[in-house]
Amino acid sequence: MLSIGLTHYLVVAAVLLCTGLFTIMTKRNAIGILIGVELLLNAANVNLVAFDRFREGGLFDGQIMALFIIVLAAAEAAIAVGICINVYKNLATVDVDSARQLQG
Amino acid sequence: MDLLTLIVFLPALGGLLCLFVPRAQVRVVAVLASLATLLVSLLLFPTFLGGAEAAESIFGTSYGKLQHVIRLPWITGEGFEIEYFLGIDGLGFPLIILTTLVSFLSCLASWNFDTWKINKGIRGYFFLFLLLETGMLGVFVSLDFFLFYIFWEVMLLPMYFLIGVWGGPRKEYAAIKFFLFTLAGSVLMLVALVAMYFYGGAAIEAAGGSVPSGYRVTDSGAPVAITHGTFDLIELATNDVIQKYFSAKATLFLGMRFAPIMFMFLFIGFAIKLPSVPFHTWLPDAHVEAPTPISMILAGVLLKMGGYGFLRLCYPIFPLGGEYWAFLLATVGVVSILYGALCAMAQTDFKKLVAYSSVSHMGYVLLGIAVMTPAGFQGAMFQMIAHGISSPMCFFLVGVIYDRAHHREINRFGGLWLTMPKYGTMATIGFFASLGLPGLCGFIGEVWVLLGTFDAGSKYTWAYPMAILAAAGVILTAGYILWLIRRVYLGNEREEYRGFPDASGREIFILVPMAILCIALGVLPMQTVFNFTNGTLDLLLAGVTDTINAMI
Amino acid sequence: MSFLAQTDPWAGIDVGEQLFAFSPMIALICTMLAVVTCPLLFGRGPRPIAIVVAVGVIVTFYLAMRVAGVVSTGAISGLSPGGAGGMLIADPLSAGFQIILMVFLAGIFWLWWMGSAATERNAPEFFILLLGSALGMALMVSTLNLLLIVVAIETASLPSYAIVGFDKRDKAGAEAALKYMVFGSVSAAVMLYGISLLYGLVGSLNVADLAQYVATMGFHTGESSVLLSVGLLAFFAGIAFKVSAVPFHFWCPDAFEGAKVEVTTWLSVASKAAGLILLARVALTFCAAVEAPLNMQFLEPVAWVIGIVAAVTCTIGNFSAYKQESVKRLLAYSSIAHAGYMMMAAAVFVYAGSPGYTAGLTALLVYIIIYMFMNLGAFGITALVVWDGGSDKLDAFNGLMRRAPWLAIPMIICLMSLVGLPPFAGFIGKWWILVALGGLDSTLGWFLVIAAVANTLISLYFYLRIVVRMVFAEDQRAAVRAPVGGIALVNLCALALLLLFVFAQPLKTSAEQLSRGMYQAVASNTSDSSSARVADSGS
Amino acid sequence: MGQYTYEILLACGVLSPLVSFWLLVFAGPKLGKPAAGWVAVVLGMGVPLVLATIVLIGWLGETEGGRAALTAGAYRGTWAYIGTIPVTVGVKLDSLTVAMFFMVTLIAFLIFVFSIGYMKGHSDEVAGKSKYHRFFAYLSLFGFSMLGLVLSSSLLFLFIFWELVGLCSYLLIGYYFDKGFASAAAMKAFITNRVGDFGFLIGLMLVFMHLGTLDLDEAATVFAQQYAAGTGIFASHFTLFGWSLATIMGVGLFCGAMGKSAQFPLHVWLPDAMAGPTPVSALIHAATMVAAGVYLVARVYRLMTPEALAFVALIGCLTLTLMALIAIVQVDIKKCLAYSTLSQLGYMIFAMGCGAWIAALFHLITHAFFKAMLFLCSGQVIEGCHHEQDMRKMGGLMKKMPVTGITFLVGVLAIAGTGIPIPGAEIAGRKIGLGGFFSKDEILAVAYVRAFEWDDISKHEEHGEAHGAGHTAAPEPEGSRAMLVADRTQAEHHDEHQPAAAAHGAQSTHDSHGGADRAAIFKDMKKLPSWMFYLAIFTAYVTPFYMMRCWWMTFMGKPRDQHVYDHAHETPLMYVPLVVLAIGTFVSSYFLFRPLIEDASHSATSAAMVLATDGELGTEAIHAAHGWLRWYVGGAFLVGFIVAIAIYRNGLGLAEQLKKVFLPIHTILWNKYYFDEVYDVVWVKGCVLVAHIARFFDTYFIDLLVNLSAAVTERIAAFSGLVIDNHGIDGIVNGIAKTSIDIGGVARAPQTGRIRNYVLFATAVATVVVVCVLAFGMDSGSGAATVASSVAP
Repeated sequence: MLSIGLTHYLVVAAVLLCTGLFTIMTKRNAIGILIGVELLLNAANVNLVAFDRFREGGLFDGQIMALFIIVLAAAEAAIAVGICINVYKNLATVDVDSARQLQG
Repeated sequence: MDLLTLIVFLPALGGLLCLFVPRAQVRVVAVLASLATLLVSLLLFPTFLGGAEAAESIFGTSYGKLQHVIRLPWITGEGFEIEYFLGIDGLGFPLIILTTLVSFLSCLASWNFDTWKINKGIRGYFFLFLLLETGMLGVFVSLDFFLFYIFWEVMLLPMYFLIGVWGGPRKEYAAIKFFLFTLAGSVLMLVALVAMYFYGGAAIEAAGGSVPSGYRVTDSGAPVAITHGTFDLIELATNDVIQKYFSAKATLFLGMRFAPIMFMFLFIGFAIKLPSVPFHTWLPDAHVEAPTPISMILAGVLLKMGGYGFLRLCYPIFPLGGEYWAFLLATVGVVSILYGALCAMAQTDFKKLVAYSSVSHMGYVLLGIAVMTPAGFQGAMFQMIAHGISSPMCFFLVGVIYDRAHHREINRFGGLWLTMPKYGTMATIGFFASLGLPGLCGFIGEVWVLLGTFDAGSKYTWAYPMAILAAAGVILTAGYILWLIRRVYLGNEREEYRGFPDASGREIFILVPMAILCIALGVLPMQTVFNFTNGTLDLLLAGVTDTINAMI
Repeated sequence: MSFLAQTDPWAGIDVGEQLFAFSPMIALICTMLAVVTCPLLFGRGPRPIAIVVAVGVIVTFYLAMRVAGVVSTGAISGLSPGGAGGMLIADPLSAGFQIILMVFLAGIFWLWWMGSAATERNAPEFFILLLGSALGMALMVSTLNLLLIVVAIETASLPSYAIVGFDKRDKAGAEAALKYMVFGSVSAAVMLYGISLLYGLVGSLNVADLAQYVATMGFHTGESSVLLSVGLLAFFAGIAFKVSAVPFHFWCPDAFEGAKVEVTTWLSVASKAAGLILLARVALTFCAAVEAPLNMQFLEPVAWVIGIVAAVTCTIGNFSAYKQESVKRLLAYSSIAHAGYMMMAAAVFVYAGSPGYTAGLTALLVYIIIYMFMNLGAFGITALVVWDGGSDKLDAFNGLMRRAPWLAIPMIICLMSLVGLPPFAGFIGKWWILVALGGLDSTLGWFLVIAAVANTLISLYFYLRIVVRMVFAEDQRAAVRAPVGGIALVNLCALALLLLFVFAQPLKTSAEQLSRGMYQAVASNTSDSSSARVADSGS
Repeated sequence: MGQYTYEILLACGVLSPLVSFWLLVFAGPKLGKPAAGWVAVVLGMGVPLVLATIVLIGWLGETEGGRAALTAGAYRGTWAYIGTIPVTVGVKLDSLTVAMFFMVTLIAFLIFVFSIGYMKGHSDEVAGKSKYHRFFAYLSLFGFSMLGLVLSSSLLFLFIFWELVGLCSYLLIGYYFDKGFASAAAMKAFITNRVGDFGFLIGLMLVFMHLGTLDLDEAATVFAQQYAAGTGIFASHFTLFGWSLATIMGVGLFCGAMGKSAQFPLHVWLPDAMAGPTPVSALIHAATMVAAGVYLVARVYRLMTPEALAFVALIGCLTLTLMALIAIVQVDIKKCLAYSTLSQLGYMIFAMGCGAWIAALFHLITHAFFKAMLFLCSGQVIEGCHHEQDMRKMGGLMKKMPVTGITFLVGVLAIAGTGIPIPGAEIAGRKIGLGGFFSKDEILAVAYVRAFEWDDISKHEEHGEAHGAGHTAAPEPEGSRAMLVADRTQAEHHDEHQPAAAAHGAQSTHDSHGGADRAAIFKDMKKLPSWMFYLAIFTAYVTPFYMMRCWWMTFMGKPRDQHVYDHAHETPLMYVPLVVLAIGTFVSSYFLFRPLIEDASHSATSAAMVLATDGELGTEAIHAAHGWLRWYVGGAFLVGFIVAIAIYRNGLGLAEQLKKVFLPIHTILWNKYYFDEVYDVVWVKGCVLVAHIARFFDTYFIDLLVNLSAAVTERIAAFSGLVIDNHGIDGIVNGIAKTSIDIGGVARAPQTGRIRNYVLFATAVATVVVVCVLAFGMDSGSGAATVASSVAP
């Protein structure tokens, strides 16, 4: 029977990463992009935890770091949403493509 | 306070003073400052007087004897020493005098600043002008490559503004062109600067970490020990270890032989300044747009830095490069001579014509240096000085008439000799000098260079055709200058110029010294130039040829 | 080694000394708290805030100086016995950078006081964010722990996002903040992913161990080279974002153009500098970890990558600056280019490997300091012009030479210094980088030298465009009304640029001492820290 | 007189015109109208004339040996060093110098005097400003340069003064520079001369490089030694059109002479130079400067190889013929004289070419006298006829201006070579005749020998070598050649020749400058093509014709233009010099100069080539040649005169008919063989065309490169959508800027402002980097799986 090994986790994480990046590149809605970022961060988390789990002797740094990342993500989200609101106030939309005043 | 430092920074001080005196006095201060510089620089003469018998004490027995040396550490670290190192020898001295003289005269030529079309910011003008003089003098006296480079660049900005602010209609274009070209040259020089330092260091490393200096001795008479790479131009030229390493086959720079490629880097930098085809296109524009005094400086001094650079850096330090590129350089020189003359012939703008004639004349300098014969070197040096006198004169002559007629269309002039006899006479002297008429300064340089080139035939067969082509240049020169004279000065008087006043006292005062020098240099080349230069030049050339022979 | 392995984590730790070692950062935090509480006591007016901030900055500066004095003898590693293993490091580099940071912060504060203070309604928030990012940068340069690096970068970034879009009514600001935020968080996330991979391979978050692992395994062992390289690159991507190196530079122009001038100035120097110092520290650790025979085969590719990225960054930065109409944007691009120059220095000390070749770090430090003055000057003048005319377009500079010579002249000096033209300090900065590169005496070195000088030439043109507008363009507008303090500030910068050229010696000497100390410190603590780890990772 | 007395006197003679020049430049305007002229007359030429006379007398007093000693010991000082080779400044002191110096000063003095009268009649005011003093300043400067030229001992100084006289001629031709044609002519003269100087320079270079000195005598010595040793210039195997390097050197130097003496391809400037005032034409373009070319050849004679001399002869021959023919159809009196000058110069050069060194210089001096006189006469005529130069409008002026008419006739007779060829008719052993008679006669005799009897002579020579080797202390063949000559004369001629011949031999034996080897060079000298001789003698018949035509049209017959006729008059101040010159033409030329030149010849030519002494002395061949040649040459003038008078006796009618008959020929001659037209198209227009091409290239070609590069960049930046603006571009720099801007376009292209694109680009690039690193940076490991396995529990 199939035993779930490290590789599977890594692959999952990698898929998460790509999904996140893809989301960011395709979504036009700022919130959507934020979700994409969250996916990226979680890809990292999956890796960290998985490594901790599979290293012989087991480690904890990774898990601690994962916790940190979750907190960071929260903080980031807070700021990000704030900014999105600000954008919405100014541009009356959160469509990132409408924010093209600065270019060239 | 030693003499050279004083000479170099006196103008800058005057410039600073200009910023703070009342507007009316600015030009007085400026003229006095440049005059003071001239007088102080004349104090250098006693050092070099003494003629043949004193030659050894003045010029030494091998390249590297310096006068009025001052060297203080500036930026140092272990294995690293940038010095404030000034000194002069037969190369620098005449050019310093030339610089101070031309600066003074052109400063005087700026006297009527208020009557110019753009007469705002007189303070700025004279400040920059004097700053420029400092830069130029610095280049000629500094013997530390880093310092040399600094002064070289310091010159850039003032010149840029002098052309760009007080220039003609297309001034900004011309100024930027000048700036970009020169900077393009100097960044290459910068690469060479770094490379030479480290390769010199590597050479000493290879030789065991400490080698005797090529020319410096301690008080006890023992040679100073050199333990790391150096920016000392004389050291780089005279130190056998460094020389051998530089010109060794095995020494590579990005896969290319070191000496030739470095020589080329430096050469391009200086060729742009010279300027030689194909790097010359900035010159006509710069000249045409620049105000008269700036043209005088530009033609009289700035162009000479190219030639000086060849003689001070390229050849002593990379003789092999000179050997390696000799043909190319000579070709470029000859092309400059003929091409410049032809372009001059086709011009209808008075100033542009003179500018192109500069290209042609400086071609002789390049040719003379490229063939590496005694006569060639001497001729090139003389040509620099001679051109440094005759071409500012020509530019001033143009300026004089431009002030009156407010245009420079050659074909719209005529009969000026009748309208302004004094001016006409001066013009004849000036233009015949640059035509290379015997008895005037232009002749000596050309003949020396031609004979020198031909003499090189024993080394390089291609030297014969080069010399002959270059000699053909004298016909073209005669062609465009006489045609110019005919169109502008001869012929019958024109109505629109009838009222023109003849050259004013100030103008005469500026023209006469140059006219006198034109004749003096032509009649007594030995006493006026060669006695001061040949000592160094011959030693320099001897060193160069020795290294080349040793390497081949 | 695991936490359990350690019986008493506090054994042999002098808490007082360590608290002192990190007092500058603590002071910053206190200042932030003070700024928060200040409105409750003295109202939201800018003046009290300003006073508080001023005091805070001065205190921090003072503490940083003292710390620098102490650590010059040897590094102190945070809350851990011995030289290493701790998360925080106080050593000459961090202390030195904190000093520079405070000086710069003071400059920014001054600029703000001259310009925005009068109209600023949210002074407290502004300074909380500013100090926050400063704290983040201070942290960035004083850690070797991947976790803390992430935290530091985020601490530096998050306030920056906010502060870029600080003015709520400013469309451009909002947009800039959005872009900055998205781009920043993405690269941070990518970095995290990379770190997770590295952690998985090494089993530790300490960069020293990472270096040790790489040195022993190398890329050539075949073992997991893909993961390692991907991880490393992703990790460097995070730093590259801070440095705004190609291809992570996109945020830079937009964010800088949208933000207020003070903010732009702050970001253009501080965050890049912090990123570079971090890069330096990491790179040094790697160099120190790697024995001489190995380092060529392992470090040379890294150096090449950094070097090429540096060259490309320079070139793209310079070329993009052509035809810019907004001076802020133009200077933003120029700051990208300068980041490129500085990265060249980074390439040097990665390449050189051999301990003791301090030229690269020296050059970097000198350049950062000089660059600080150049940018402060250039942006400061831009700010003054913007505040006067309300526009940062080139036209706003027309005829400045006549309208405000005391702004035009320092501007010319700053710009020419940015070009790297003698006799201004910018040349000295470039000069040391060239010397460091030349000293490599390698293809990479000479390639970068040529790239650098070529870029000097390229950059001349667009800097001159401003000069041309200032000096040559005729303009009949009234003279610029600029606060005396502001004029004083920019002219001081210009003066500093002249003086730093003439008296290049002291700056260079001190930078050299500092970097030499760094090399010794890093070399020592890497060697004694990671022996055990090497043993068990080997088994 | 002492060793340096001569030098000092001569030097003063050179410098005093310079003084007068500066005086006139500065004080001229104040001196005003006649005074300035008199300054020039006294200071400018009077003093030199006096000094020259003193020197001449002193020199005539010297013995052969004394002169040789003086020549050898003449002053040499170093002026400058070219490389390491010194350039000496000094006095070339020998009989030729003395003779030339005296001739120049004498003629110049007379012409100066004449000019005062001439200028009195001429308006010197242009636009209300007097140029009077300027005229005399230029004349003085010319005096200085010409005398310096005569005196200088080094090729470089020869060249310097060479250019200076060129300058003076430029200034004087362009004296009426307010008239377009005058300034044009001046420019033409200078540039044409420059073309010659170009050759001169090449010659100088060769001398400098291979002979290693620029001093005339040293150069000759080295040349001879090198020939003997086959080293130096004779060592190189380089040839051009079959000319050895030595030959090229000689030809190069001769090119200078071609320019100044207006020889065949470069003759075009001289007729135009008549635009200058008539005294100038007389002084510069008839008597002195144009003769400088001949003088130069004489001076560098010892550096000439036979091939070079052959070339010289060829050029001379062509010139003398073609120009004489043109002279036939000229109607402008000055032009007519100008062409006759050209033709006579051709004679001199031709003489040099075929070795009649003495004859050439002799002809130079005689010609100087009578041609100067002729020009002054023409000036007188033109002056008298109210600036009318067209001979068709003159006629019958004899009554109005008898002195001029007579003197002119004297000149005509002289140039025609009038004399009495009958053997008996002699005075004191001298034939009776005018300058031209002897000199031309002599030239032709030498030409004849060179053309028909040269082989025998060279044969004799070998024999003579052996003979002489035993005979004299001087083993060198040249000496023996001299002895040979002496022997012959002893054997076959009257005694009065013996001393001279002995002297000749003596000269040759103690002759310095290694003439020995020079003689050897000439052993392999070719014969002169006989057609050259025929052309020369044919022209000897043409000359009298056109001269007499000229004279007759002017002075005889009936007045053709009453107005001109009424106006005609003459002024004493102007005809006094004429008379003096006429006398000079009669006597001094023969009795004084001939021996001096002959005396100079030995040292100046290494006598081997001095076959042609004069009709009395020389090898039997020449003697024989004279025997019958004198009838043809001597008789030529009669034929010429008779034909001319026959045609023009009564009016131009017959001439007109003849013109119709020979129309094509006349047209060609009338248009001077279309030289000016061709030159104008080929050289002037061509040069200007090239110049414009160069300018175009300079302005637009680089621009083209720029656009090219820009275009390429645009391809790269296809999506950057920047159009290249083409205005205001010349030169690479805009190219750089523009190209950069385009690259800037490329660089900025990703900066779309779309944050999503930013992420996309960043990721893409990063991925590329990863891939690259994986590909090149390290060998691609087995990836995650292996890691997994490595860390699996």
